Amino acid sequence: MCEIKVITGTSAAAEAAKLADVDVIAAYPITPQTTCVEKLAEFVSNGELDAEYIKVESEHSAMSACIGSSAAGARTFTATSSQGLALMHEVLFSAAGMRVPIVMMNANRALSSPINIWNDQQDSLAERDSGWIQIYAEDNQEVLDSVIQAFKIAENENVLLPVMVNLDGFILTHTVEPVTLPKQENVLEFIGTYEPKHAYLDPKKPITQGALGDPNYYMETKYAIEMAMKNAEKVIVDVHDEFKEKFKRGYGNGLIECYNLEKAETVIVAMGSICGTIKDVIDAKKKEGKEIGLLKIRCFRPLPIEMIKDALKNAKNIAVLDKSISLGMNKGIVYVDVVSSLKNKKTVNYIVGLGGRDITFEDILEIYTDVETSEDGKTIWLGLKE
Amino acid sequence: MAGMQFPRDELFAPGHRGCAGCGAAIVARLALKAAGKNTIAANATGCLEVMTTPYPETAWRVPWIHVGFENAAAVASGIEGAVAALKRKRQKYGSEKVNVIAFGGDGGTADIGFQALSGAMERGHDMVYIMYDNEAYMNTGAQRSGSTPFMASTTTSPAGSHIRGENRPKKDMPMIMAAHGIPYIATASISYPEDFMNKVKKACEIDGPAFIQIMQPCTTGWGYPAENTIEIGRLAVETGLWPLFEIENGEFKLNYRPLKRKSIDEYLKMQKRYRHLTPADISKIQEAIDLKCQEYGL
Amino acid sequence: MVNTGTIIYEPGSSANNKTGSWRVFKPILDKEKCVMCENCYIFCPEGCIQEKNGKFEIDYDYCKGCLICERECPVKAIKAEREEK
Amino acid sequence: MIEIRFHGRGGQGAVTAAQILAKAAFYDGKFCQAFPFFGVERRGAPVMAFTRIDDEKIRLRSQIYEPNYVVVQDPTLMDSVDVTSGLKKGGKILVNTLKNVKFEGFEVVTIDATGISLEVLGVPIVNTTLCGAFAGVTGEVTLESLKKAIIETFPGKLGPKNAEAAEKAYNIVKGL
Repeated sequence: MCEIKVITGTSAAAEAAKLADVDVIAAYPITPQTTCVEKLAEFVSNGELDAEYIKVESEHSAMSACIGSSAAGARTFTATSSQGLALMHEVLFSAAGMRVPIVMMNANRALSSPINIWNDQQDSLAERDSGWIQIYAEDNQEVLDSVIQAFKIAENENVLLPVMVNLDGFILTHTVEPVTLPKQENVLEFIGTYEPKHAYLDPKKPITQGALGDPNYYMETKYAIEMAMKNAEKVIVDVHDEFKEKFKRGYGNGLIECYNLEKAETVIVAMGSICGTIKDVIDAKKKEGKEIGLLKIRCFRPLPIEMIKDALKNAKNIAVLDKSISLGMNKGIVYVDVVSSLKNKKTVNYIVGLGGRDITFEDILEIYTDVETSEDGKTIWLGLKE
Repeated sequence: MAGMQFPRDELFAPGHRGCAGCGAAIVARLALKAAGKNTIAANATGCLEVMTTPYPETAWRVPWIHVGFENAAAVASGIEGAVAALKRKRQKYGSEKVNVIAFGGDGGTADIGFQALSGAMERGHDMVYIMYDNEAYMNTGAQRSGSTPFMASTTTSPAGSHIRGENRPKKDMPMIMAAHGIPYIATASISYPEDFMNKVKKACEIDGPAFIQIMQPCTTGWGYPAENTIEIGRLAVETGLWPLFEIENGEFKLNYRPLKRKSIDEYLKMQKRYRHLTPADISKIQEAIDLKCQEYGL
Repeated sequence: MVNTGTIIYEPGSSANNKTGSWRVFKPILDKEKCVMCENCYIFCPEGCIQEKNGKFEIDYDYCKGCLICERECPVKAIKAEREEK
Repeated sequence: MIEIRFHGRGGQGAVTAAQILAKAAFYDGKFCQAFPFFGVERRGAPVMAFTRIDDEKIRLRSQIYEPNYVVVQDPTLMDSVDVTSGLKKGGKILVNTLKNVKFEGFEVVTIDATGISLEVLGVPIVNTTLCGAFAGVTGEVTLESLKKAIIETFPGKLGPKNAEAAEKAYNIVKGL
């Protein structure tokens, strides 16, 4: 039987890495990710997880060590947040380019300055072009399930890209709630073992990884990642289906989740934990006889543009919530990406929750009302103080 | 050296794009001869990396990886961890010891890679870190590094009418590594291949981290004709500028003592980077060497 | 298309790149004079001086003509000649 | 949905108390959520922690502004913190104090949790004791589940000891 534990989001990520029987962990603590790496240290220390735990001196080295480890054929996990992810920036691109299937938990947190430990999604969205697959979780169960799925997605031969599983800092990382933990044998049966065929630093079969790619080859390497991203779209759906079949839980189709979109003309597009509050608002309005909807983007990279277009085909008023801001453009990053593919739709961008500003039930109600009368293309910083 | 039969295995292939007379190529070739084929190499960005692996060509006949400029030690940490885990958990990598060797230039080691190096050494990974020291950023045209010696002219410490080239002494990496309490530290020179190769072998055999800093003259960056690469390296040792020693479990041991230390004049005069020096400058450098040699008992 | 991850699977494939064309001066080894001290062998940055049938030979496919071998030969068994092509 | 707010000082275990209540509710077959006030408070500073309990899966992710219950771990907090802020009409406040405390419009229950903790645990750490009192006063979680949650939270002998303190407080407020 499965076990249900009341645990935090960071614990859920750590439990998932343990269930996946990772071989190597290289990580550096940072708020609000810390409890994840502490939990993993506890697992290794107690002998519950047989892994090499490299306690690196920075996030840059964490990711560098993960690349070395994954390139050598080990199933590799790390976790970070905000400034730490930013410090990794350079090597995130290396990991994707070298096609090492690292799985990383990222606790979404605002970036300095001013220094701020609270939640928004600027950190991971700023890394959207790095070649990492990005999944955003709504609750702690989804964190656990996504990390498990991430290994299977990353290690798929047609993908071979690193995966970042994002959860909102504090809102999920520090909140306990019931999480169902599957049995390890079932998880390992689901993921399979990692037998790298493309890369393995074996002295018996010496290969060179991380070569210089001159102008004759560089573009092709980037195109290959784009093709892998395309493949990932299908693989993510397949892995999600298989997971759902085996563990009886699912999140939309794995890429997006449509909540009451069929009859709704007014729709919010959002990612992460705020989707929970939005669903509560939708249900409350339904009781009053009003149909509104949510399009939850679970997978931001690859971004399933066609699915999003199709899901929003009936929508008339589209509010895109962003816990990020592309400064100098006055638009959130999700908005820019989603809207670039929508034609003849009224879209309004709501910048919300930056640096941990709380988003309440009433805030969401207000957005649903506001978007119906707001003009197309407007950006509204919700609750901005004078 | 007579009678020495150097191993004939070539794990570093010809055809690489190093300059004619390249010292870095000699470092890599000798290191691999000493370490043997059961070796994984991690290389920092730099001359050695660029010249040996322009896709789809590689000069390496051992598994080799490059990720970035500042992280060879961290990448090697990950590899060492992976080999340990995979040996233990998944019966991979066989029963023989796998040597993990990181190569970094002076920039990738003493400057931008310093933090990752310090972390890797302090954590006690079983790896060998080889710093091939050509005393400036040679891959990008000779900009000064923390390892650039006093008064050397580089493109970012040019000798001008106000400043006499690099105004700070060379960073003392072996002593910094010694302060990490690692089991093995050594200096070496490409002009003393037997000494260097013995040190690489010893470093591979020792459990835990080992650090070798090998002086590697650079024909392009130092400004001398290619055929002088070995001669200049030899002079650095014969003058006491670059003493050969090892620190094994805290025990300092000098490996080579010239019968009579040569004066630094000839060494300096052979290189363009020092051509601005006046006799007064040269005496200053000589004084600094004499002081240092006193410390080392040379 | 490039290999996934730009990985090079052929060890030592740089040997496909014949660097002998870089040469201006050509070292000529007098095998009679050679005392097999191994100096030229071990100092060659290209590893292009190899022992064959008990004697060293220079592989001109790769020799870049740096002349370290000439300089380091204790018995002057190696002479430099202008490359004429 | 039931929402509970804990007021304590950094280091007094308010967050643990909120989590224990959540776990207890879970053992009662309910859904739960517990989280700290997202801040950087250090030992001694006033802190808050929250618990949500519901019969259905809890999806709401905002902080708690209008709790049904408030638990005050340290009476000295009431000088500087408005502990009734947002408390729902008719809501209950459980205060650890020897004094008679009154708040207009709210039901106040006082208990000498410090005394009970000192007696049973030998230290003035009141979070589990107050959880017991909370169960007794509100009936939102059962004593059985609460004890289970406490024993699971504290390793070794500390578990049963804390469960005992909780039970004692439970019985006192129940008048047993």
